[in-house]
Amino acid sequence: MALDKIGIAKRIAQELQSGWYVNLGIGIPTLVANYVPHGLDVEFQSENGILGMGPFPFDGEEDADLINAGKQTITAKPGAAFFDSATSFAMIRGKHVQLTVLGAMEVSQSGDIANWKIPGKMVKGMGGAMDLVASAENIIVAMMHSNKAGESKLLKTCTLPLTGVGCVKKIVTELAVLKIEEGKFWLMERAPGVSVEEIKQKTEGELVVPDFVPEMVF
Amino acid sequence: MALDKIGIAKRIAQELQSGWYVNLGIGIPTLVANYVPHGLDVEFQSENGILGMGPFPFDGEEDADLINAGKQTITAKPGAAFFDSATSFAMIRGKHVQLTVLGAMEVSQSGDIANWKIPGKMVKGMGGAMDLVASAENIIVAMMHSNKAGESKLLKTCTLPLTGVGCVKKIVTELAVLKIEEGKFWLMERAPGVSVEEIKQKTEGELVVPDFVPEMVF
Amino acid sequence: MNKVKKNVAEALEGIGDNMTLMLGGFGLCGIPENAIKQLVLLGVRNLTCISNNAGVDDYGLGLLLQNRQIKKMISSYVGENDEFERQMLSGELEVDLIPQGSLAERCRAGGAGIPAFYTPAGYGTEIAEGKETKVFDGKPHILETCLTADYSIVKAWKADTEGNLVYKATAMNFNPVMAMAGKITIAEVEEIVPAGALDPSFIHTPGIFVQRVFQGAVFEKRIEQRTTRNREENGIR
Amino acid sequence: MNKVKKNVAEALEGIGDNMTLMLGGFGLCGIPENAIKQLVLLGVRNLTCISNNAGVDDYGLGLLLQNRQIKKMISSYVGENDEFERQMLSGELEVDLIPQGSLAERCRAGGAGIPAFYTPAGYGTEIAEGKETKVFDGKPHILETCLTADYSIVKAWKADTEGNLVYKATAMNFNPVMAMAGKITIAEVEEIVPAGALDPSFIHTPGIFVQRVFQGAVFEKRIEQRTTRNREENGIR
Repeated sequence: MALDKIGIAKRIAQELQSGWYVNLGIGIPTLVANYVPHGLDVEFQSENGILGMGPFPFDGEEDADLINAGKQTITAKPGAAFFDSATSFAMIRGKHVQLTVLGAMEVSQSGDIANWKIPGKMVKGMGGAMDLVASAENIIVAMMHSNKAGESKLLKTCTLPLTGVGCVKKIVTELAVLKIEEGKFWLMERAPGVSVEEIKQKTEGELVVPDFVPEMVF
Repeated sequence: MALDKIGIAKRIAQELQSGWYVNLGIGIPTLVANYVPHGLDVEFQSENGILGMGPFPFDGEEDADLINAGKQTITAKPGAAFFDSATSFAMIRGKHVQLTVLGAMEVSQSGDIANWKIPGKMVKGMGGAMDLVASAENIIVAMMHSNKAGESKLLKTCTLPLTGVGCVKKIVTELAVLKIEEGKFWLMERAPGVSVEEIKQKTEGELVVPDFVPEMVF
Repeated sequence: MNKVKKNVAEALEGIGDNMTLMLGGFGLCGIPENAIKQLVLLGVRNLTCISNNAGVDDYGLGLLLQNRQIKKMISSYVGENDEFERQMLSGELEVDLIPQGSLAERCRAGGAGIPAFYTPAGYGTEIAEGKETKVFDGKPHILETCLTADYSIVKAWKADTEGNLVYKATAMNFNPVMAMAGKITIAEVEEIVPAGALDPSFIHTPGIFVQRVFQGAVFEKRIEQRTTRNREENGIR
Repeated sequence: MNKVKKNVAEALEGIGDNMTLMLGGFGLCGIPENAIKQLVLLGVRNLTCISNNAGVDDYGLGLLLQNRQIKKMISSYVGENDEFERQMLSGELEVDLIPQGSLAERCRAGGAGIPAFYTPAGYGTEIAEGKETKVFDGKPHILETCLTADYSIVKAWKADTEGNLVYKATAMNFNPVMAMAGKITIAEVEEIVPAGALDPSFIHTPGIFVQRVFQGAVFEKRIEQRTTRNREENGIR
């Protein structure tokens, strides 16, 4: 059965390593913070200016001056630090953040990503995404396998304006975990009960399928 | 009679304007802080990272963590701020400092300045001088008219490696106040009792002398 | 140097039509809300506004948009604002979208006398069109130029009379870099304290970058996404 | 993430011959004096040291110079050190002198992922030789590249266990920008406090830039120019 958003977040949380500083994008990526394996020492950076992001505040304890990049009220853990936007992107551009997780509208088999603009229809802006994808050594895209029209989001080439080129290494969808190498998607894992056939069918780009594709383990 | 170092500093202090942030170089320029006209509101920036530099500390109250760019122990005035070296030069390069006063080995009639190196003999380094002269809109050079060998320091062209080109606007020596315009030195004032002849004789570069050259007034 | 102005009207004197303004804030957090309301009152027009976001329909920069006072927005993200989207898609509003890190660094560069710098952000995208590219260490970068403003309007937590500023938590965001980049920088603050009351080792924006300070009359501090957890459940990490 | 090492020896593990080190400080103010003594003990050689100054003959980086451990110095000002001048004029020591503001900005750029930027400093001088120049707003600028280091060794006042650092007064100087630019950054501090003991709004160097922290055993904190005024005279402004 295909994963729900929480399932995607849980699977991505398995990728975390102790000692990492991690930037989580808006949407599904934000949920990853809720499923950090016990005992793992990771810190979350949010590009609006906090390192050591904690959980949401208790009801009634929201502080308008303390938000994340998704504009949600948050808390700060002991040992947190606040800083200005230039310093925040110094961390990102300077490769001090070990992992970036973000959403996408499209990903190509060469690792291009599009997630900020639909010409003539929607232009919300790229926010920090272009800086993140241009700099991060380790980028995981969290997204649904298909868009609302049922079209594959894993493409030979992106059709929308790009956010970054050749930067995505790994994708986790409701159906599968895929890596990008040698200009192809490689199917690494499938969601419990999801068939390789379904994944093949919903992946427009070139997909390499090994003989055995393990199910995700939670 | 020619001015002493204090005289030079006092004359330069007359150039200060209320509301200015001022950077004073090592040597004679540092003395300028002692002769700020009463009631004038100026703040001193030192490029190692302080704004609002106060006087030297009282005996026994020196703090090794609180120095100026001349490495002298200082104090901080109420309302002072400390900052890192990048921010300090952001202030300088970004033209937030209204006046820079510094020493020189040579100044040319086109406003070039040399003050950091004597090839084969002495290389102490430029410190912050190259940033200061490249950025300041308002630079006053405080120096003796001649070097220890008796040679003029106000030249047609500098002979030593340059610190900056076409940047010096005004010079105060023990003999005179001069401005630089149209590629020439212009004699503006002479020290009390110093003759125009003496200044002419000790200025190697092209010197424009008006009919009347007032004495400095203290 | 006393930088204190008696109210928002005095602090904003001189701002006129066709000017370029920088306005601090991220979303609705750390925006100079009193100054924005005053800009509506002043009715200045044809503004170019540099601000990471554009407020919401009825708060923050959204108020200036509703009032058609903005000719051009320079931002990184402008979602959550219907009137904005309408004006942009209809062509009434010019919009220059810039990667957030480049926006922050371009403001800092403007304040620091650095006319241009190279960044990898945006290479291979439409952001790179018409910009110089250069490869460093095998990786292509694009040349981005600095940004400055006629007036920068920032929001700080406290100021002293010398214009030294401190910010609170993530309300800092773009405010320090924009404070550096204004020909005239105006700081709207919650509290003004005497010179010497702030620890000089912990000043976020040294007073040299700030020309005017005023205390805001009312701070609504609206929250855009109120997310909380229930004390009983307490399930969220 | 606990970054605390039990002593200077553990903190400096991995530093070897031929490496590039950044060392914070301005003159003798804010230098990592315990780490420098340990580098003498370790006897690592052929170092390239990036530091604004070179210490004095018998203190700070002067100790490494006396011991011939430094192959190359990258600095802005190296006066007040006879041994330095001797080694430089004799050609034993390579020296790269850089305008102080460019040095600071090049370190920051190295830490911020900015490979190069334009500055007016040094245009028309020998510093500009071989560098790209470009005119912005009628004024020529030169392109300066970023600096990074195998290890950055900085001196802070306090650290928390997460590596967040605060500096005291002008002992801050180059330390924050060098902390950003090290592949591994080691902070020598006077005091280590628990996570949460430092106000998160007033952190100078966020812990993400710092890999190791240790408390220095002894701080001599030598003063280079002891200038004071007499309490009775009190003539100096």
